[in-house]
Amino acid sequence: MSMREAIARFVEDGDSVVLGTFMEAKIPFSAGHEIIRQGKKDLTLVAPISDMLFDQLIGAGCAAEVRAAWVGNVMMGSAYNFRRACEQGKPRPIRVTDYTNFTMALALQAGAWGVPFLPTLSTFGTDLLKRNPSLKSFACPLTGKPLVAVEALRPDVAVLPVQRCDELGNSHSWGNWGITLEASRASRKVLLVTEEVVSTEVIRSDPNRSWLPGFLVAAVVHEPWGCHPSPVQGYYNRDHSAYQEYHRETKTEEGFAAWSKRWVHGVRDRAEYMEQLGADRARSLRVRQDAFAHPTNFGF
Amino acid sequence: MSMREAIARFVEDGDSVVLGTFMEAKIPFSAGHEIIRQGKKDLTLVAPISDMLFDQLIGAGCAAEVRAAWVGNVMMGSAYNFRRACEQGKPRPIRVTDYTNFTMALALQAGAWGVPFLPTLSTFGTDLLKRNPSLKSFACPLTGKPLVAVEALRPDVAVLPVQRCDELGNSHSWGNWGITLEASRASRKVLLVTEEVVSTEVIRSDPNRSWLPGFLVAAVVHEPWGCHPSPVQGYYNRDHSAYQEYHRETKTEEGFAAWSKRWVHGVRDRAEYMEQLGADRARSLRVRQDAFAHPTNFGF
Amino acid sequence: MVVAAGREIADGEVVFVGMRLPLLGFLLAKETHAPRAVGLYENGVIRDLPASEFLVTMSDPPNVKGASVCTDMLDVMGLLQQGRVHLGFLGAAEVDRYGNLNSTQVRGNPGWIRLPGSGGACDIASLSQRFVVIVEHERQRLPARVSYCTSPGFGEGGDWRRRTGLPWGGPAAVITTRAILRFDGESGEAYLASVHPGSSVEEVRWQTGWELKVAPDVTQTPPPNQEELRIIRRYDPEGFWTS
Amino acid sequence: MVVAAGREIADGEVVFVGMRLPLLGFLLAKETHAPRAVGLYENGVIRDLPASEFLVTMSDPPNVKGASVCTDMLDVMGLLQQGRVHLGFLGAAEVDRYGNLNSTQVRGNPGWIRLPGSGGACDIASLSQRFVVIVEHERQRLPARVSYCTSPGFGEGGDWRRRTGLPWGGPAAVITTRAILRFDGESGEAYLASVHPGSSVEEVRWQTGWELKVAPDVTQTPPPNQEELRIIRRYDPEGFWTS
Repeated sequence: MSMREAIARFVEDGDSVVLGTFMEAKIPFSAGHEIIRQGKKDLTLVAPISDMLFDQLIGAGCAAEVRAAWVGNVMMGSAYNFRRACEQGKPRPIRVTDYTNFTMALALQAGAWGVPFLPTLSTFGTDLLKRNPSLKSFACPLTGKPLVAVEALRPDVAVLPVQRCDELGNSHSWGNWGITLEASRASRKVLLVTEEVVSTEVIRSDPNRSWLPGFLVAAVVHEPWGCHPSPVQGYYNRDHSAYQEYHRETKTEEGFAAWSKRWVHGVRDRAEYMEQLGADRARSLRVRQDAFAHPTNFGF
Repeated sequence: MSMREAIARFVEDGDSVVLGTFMEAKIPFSAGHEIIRQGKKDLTLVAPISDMLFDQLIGAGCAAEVRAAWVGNVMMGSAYNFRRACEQGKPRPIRVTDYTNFTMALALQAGAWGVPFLPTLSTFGTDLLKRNPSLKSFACPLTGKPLVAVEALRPDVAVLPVQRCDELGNSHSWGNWGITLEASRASRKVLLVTEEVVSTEVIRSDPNRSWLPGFLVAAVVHEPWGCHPSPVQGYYNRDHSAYQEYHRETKTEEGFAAWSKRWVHGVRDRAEYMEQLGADRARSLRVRQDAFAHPTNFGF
Repeated sequence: MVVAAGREIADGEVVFVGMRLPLLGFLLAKETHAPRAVGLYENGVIRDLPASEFLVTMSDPPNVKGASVCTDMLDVMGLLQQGRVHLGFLGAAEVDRYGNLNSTQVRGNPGWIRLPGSGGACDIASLSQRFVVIVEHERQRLPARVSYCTSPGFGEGGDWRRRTGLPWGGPAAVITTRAILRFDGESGEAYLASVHPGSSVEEVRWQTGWELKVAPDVTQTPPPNQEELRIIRRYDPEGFWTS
Repeated sequence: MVVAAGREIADGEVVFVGMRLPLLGFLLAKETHAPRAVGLYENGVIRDLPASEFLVTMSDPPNVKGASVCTDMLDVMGLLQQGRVHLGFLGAAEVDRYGNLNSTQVRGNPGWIRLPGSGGACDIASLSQRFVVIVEHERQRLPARVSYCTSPGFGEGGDWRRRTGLPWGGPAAVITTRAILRFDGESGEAYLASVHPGSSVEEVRWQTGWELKVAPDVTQTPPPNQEELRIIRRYDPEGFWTS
């Protein structure tokens, strides 16, 4: 399925959408850009951090709410669209529900396990606990001691990049997991964005690297370079300069409009985005030295 | 470290010990047999199921309590020492605290996460909930609806078999996980029993297959065939006949004494046990056809 | 029983398979009317392809090799608790009028006989969308009330599950060596739905520990056909589970 | 600041490293006095070997390759909540008299300036055995009381953490561009422990938003030696974090 079709069919106005579950790696930028091109509205954006992708969706006016632990540009610090939306209501006001990384992960794990909450010791004494209505202190039913209940999140859609995947949605992913496992189980629909399509036999050859049963997957989008400028282990590296350029170019609304015109609205899809980026720059991000995992025998 | 030294140093009378976290695979029989030889007393045995290992420890009089979801011989059904201990107090009475597989996993996950309990919807309306004091119903602090609180378990020792491991306790494990991940984090001490010792570079070549940081490991025991008659994926298959023989031979206390004399007290260690088993039988259990995982590139 | 178990599975369903007869029923269903059914195992294995060899336990290496996913128990149990599992199969030492199961202890002479316990049975009975029980049909195994409730059926009947804290689920059928019982949607009480060839309504009622109601349209269970028998022999060539 | 951060790490400790200066401090400690220290990252990476290349983020491929373990956030946060993490490093926009941190919003002119938020900072401040703050030393960044408490220090002082529900932990030091502050064990209030070369007690007190107490034995922070500078240059060759 093309990214255009997947976003059109599976992301509706008003949905809550998880984007950026692997932390700074494997961020589904191409899915985010397609959401912007299709002008989706009133989304609730969910992730611990999304690096600069949330800032782009906020700047495009797609988001009504952000549920996150950190919104910005990891390399550069604050991001300007997020600040403009919070401080000046531009291009539209947004609600911000502040989590911590851990409480975001627990909220999704509660959703994944089908329980209304999970308990934690984190956030006591903070303004996060006071202001986020999804965090509530209560007395432990066994010890009587105080705990914080983190309310379950059940997002409508999770967009999850993987390195390789079969047509049925069975996939392999490697590198740091972040909150991907719980997000995949907690969400009503999962869109997989894969660098490569492989045979089912490849996936079945290593069931421990296969992390999500195909029956939970709504659609598979084959989208090479779908995560640029974030990295995909074994495929391409992080394009640090893209984060610096974005920071420099989006200080003003006009700057963001120009940036969007060039990288989002000015291209039809990820293939055109990569043309825009140029073959030399892509080549410079490619894996320079392979490093294969030691062989593992599943025989019997 | 030898199994003898590891059990002598790290398992004390009265400890709670997790054995058999991978369900029917990778059960640390050699560790159990060493516990019997050293005459450890008053242990609390913890696992969802242990296949027939718990029955052996109970028959040897090592256990004061069992916290489990299922105790028996998976292939054959009931196990006789467990029945004798429960029904006749022989060789000594034991307390049995009945869990379900899920509540056992949650109890250890609560221990792993450092919270006093985790909530579930399972066990409502059952006699397990009435009789196991570690399960308690309570009202959800957010919805007011009933939930069951599963009290955290923090066992003293977990004995966890792996396929390969370095000298520092960094290891690779593959196949079904059962409750291994949570048991490894919940327990105060982890003893790894490994089929093979490899270099640290092998482990670092595949950090996603590496599942337990070495700083949580108290000791590494290199013990080939340490799990026989249970299987180790990629190394040897399940010796079904051993489970049938055990079932046939341990119907009476005398029968269990004879079995123990031959397989536990009559051998000094796992090497002698394997001599007793015979090279032909071992050979018949070896992997007949290799099946290697598809290559995975961690390069950049 | 294997064939009847297989017929309970609809195509595309997610099924907690277990071992022994239900596993064979699952494999049979996959090869006939339910090719897209997916099997979950409590040890963490998720498969959509049958194992290439006979299995004694769910953790046997042939069940791991070629699995779709190898994960942990909490993960599959979490999917169960979320309501994503359509069907679970369970055995038991006792099943009662409301489909409650006992696999923990039964009355002996004297005292109690200790059984292995729940394993995952209680979780599956609590949390799957529906479950099917497989049991030998003898009077003492189908008492009016289980002597220990390991796994909840419809409890005391009616809306007991919801009142007790179980938001959905319950038994859909009891497949015995003599018959198939199903459950009344209102009262939660078991009734006789079909009788296997070679048995009779009278025999089934005599071998049941309460006044078993009989469906007005009670039928004979269709016997296995040749194709079904062939498939079963392939997966259990030595008749380990089916002889 | 990097060197001072590195000196806070004892050998064999498990450390939530973060990025930027603390990461460099961690690498420095590993190569000098704390070779057996282990680094945890919130994204799920656990490393006992430095990455072979310069890192901008903790999820950069060089941080994954050669890691000891690649796991998920809940796993490392679970170890943190269990009390297994000795030390965490944090930055902040504001740090106050009791070591409370603000990284969510600060007063602007007019209204509020929105900052990125907690990330894992609140979790690390809540749950590590001790934490160390790294901050630029300017009067408006060290107010008497943070305008928003993102990450708990000693709250209002005394036994506030235990009363509030935090069973252990708290700030051990604030490393600034001018000085090192430490905390009184009873009152939980920060005091001046050492002044960096080039600064003075008076300047530090002037640049602090409350009446900063001064240790009777206040010293000068020892400057980095040649070896330490060499190691820092190796890991941050272009001075991205340290220029």
